[in-house]
Amino acid sequence: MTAVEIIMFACLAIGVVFNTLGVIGLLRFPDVYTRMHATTKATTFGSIFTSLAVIVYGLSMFFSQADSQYLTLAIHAFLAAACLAFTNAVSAHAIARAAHRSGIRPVLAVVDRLAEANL
Amino acid sequence: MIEQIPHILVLLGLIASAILTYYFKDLLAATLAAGLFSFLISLEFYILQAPDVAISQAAIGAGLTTAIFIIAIGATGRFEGESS
Amino acid sequence: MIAFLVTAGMAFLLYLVLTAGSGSIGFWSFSELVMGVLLAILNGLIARNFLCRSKSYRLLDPRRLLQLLVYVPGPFFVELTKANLDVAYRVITMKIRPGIVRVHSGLKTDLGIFMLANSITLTPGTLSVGIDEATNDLFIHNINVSEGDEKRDVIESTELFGLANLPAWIRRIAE
Amino acid sequence: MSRIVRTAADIIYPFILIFGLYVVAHGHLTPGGGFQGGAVIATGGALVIVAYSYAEVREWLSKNVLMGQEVIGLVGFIGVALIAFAFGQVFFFNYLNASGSLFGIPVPYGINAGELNTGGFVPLMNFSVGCEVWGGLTLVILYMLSGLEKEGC
Amino acid sequence: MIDAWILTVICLTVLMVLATVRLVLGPTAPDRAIALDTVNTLVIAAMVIIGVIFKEIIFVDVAIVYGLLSFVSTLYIAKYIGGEL
Amino acid sequence: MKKMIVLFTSLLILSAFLGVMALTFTFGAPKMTDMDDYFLRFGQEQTGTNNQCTSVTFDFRGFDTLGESTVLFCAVIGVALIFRKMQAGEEYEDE
Amino acid sequence: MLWNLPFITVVVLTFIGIVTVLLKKNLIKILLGINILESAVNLFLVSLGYREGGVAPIFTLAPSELMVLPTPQALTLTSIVIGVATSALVLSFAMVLYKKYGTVDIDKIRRLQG
Repeated sequence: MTAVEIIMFACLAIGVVFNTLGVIGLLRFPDVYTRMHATTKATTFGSIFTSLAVIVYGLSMFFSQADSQYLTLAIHAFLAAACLAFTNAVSAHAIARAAHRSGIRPVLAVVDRLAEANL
Repeated sequence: MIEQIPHILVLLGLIASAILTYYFKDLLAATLAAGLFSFLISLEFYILQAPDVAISQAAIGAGLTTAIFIIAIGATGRFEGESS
Repeated sequence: MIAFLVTAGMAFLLYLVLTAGSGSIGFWSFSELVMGVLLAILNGLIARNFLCRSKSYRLLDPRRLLQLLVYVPGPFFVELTKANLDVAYRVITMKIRPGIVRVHSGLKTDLGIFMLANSITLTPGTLSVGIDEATNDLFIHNINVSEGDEKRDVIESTELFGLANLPAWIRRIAE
Repeated sequence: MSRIVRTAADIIYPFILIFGLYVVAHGHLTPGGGFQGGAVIATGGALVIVAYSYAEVREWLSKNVLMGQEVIGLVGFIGVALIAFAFGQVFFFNYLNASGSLFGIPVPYGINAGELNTGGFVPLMNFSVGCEVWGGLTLVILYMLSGLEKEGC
Repeated sequence: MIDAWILTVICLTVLMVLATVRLVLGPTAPDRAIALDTVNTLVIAAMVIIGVIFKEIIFVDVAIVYGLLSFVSTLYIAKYIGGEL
Repeated sequence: MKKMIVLFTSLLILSAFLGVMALTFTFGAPKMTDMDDYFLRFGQEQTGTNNQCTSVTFDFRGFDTLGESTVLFCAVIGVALIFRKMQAGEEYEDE
Repeated sequence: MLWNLPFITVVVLTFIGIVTVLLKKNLIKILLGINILESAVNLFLVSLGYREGGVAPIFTLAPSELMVLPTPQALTLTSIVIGVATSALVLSFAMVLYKKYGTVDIDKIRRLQG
């Protein structure tokens, strides 16, 4: 086990753990908004880390073998992770807004300013 | 053997999502299940070494199929057996 | 004209990133560069009214770009990590006290609002639910409203972040 | 949709466009081609349509231009195939391959890194089919939205 | 060496199946939509890793297509749920 | 009810037929591969493409693609005609 | 290996698709069934062309020379795009029918007609 492999496996482990937490939160939380907290943050973070493992793999192979295809692998994995982080936030906002417009109120809420604002 | 486990799980997920598409009375939920079906079948094509087909299914199934079904549901009605 | 140049330039940069590692001029081959220029011109002709809809070219300032490049892996990533530890804690213990609060942002441009909303969505315990189009205030679903906050009408956006002052960064970048 | 979604659609549309063009242009080297790239770009158009309302989009995306794109794509596809007669060959013969001119560099046999300037008339066909699919699928979404009862959606 | 990658993919597919449970149960439509969104994210992560397992560099393009386009369907669903379509 | 029973029986017979047919194929070992092996061996030098799917789509089986793009064109024209009539306010009455 | 599981999946999916087309009354649900049927056929073609240990038929930096069959993939590829266009056509017909009859239930449409 070299240092690079340890970093890669650590990234994979972190990614799997946070993805698992996200899915458990999706199953356990009581209403839409809290479920969205779990899925948006945790699965985005986990997928960024699994992609990071691939990036580390590609870069280490690129520097050890000087083969430019591994550079392509690293860059494309980075682009996939970046698109993921960008679009997940937007779609979470869209679904939250739509859920609130369709009349679903947060369970256990102590305050709901958006319903008072009457937009 | 261990490499086949994701393949088997994806195939089972395909069957499950097809049954869900049949089962839901709410057409919006049925469309969502069809979207899940499309994602899983794209992953299956990817595993079967057909990246061309996977890209095609990704581009079509991720956006356009769901979009046209949602538009048609918006024009007609959300529940099965509903009429105006 | 500026819009066309900006869009074509960004498209060309993205094309270069996508095709890195194809040849010998730097990382690129000659035909890739020619094709990249052609496709970037086509892209600029089609999409110039989309990318530059607001007609503000603040991000062309290199200092702002540099700050953007520091912001994403720096303070933003730190807050993202903290958010995930927070979510892990809430998933395991189920201690939640949710509520939707109004947050005063003080930002004016579309890009600033967009960046703040996305940062809020990905950072601790908060999720942007709605936006007041007139005053640019955001409505935030907070998973753990702290004591006393439910009485207040408006919360300042800097109070949401613990470690780094993200709204100040966004104001420096986008305003 | 809200202002955040509109800004996001504005920012991401050029990237979808250039990525779709990349998929079309590299159809003979990497997974992709005319059908896939055209579908990607058409989905980008669907993104713009969903972020704004139909009344706004109708002025940016002209139906006549899209229909013209579709016709040009189909005619270009048949035309590129028909030029083979001018070389004294059969229909769909790849006359540009290994000719040294446009897209005409001969390919080494076996596994290689790939060079964009190869493929004969396949890239031209990719571009025309991509044009057709782009126009056609965007047109489908636009027309189906116009069939909705409610205005201002 | 390769086993860690395969193990990760197996975990991700199991998580997909678990997220499908929320798609079945979900009392309201937004619940089902976020379940679909979760499956999306997991599919992208799995695709990137399977690309490494197969040693095929060019396969990762499919994951980028997913990352760029998967939220279009989510936006359509959100627009319909929000009553704007 | 009788109709349903007939329908289900025929469907069961159909699926049993399909199942037997599927079990006679072996997954992972295709039998007739002459044409595809030819494409794999000579496609690269005859069409100049590295991606053999594209070479089959646009060169070897170009006529299929021609027909399919015509079908696409016709479908889009059909959608356009339907909604143009709808927008023009024509009523869909019986003759 | 894998005990022909992809083919069995194809059979099950075909069964579900045909049942959806035959038993459901709603036009949009029938179209979802047709989509499933179409995907089943695509999956059947692609898995017919799969070769044990083969790689995708793309020579750009492929890891080995043994490749899966390209022709089924090339035919499947176009059929997906055609499928979405024809689905759009039938959905537009459904929208027109709803405008005229006020329902997309095929039994009610038949009754209203005759």
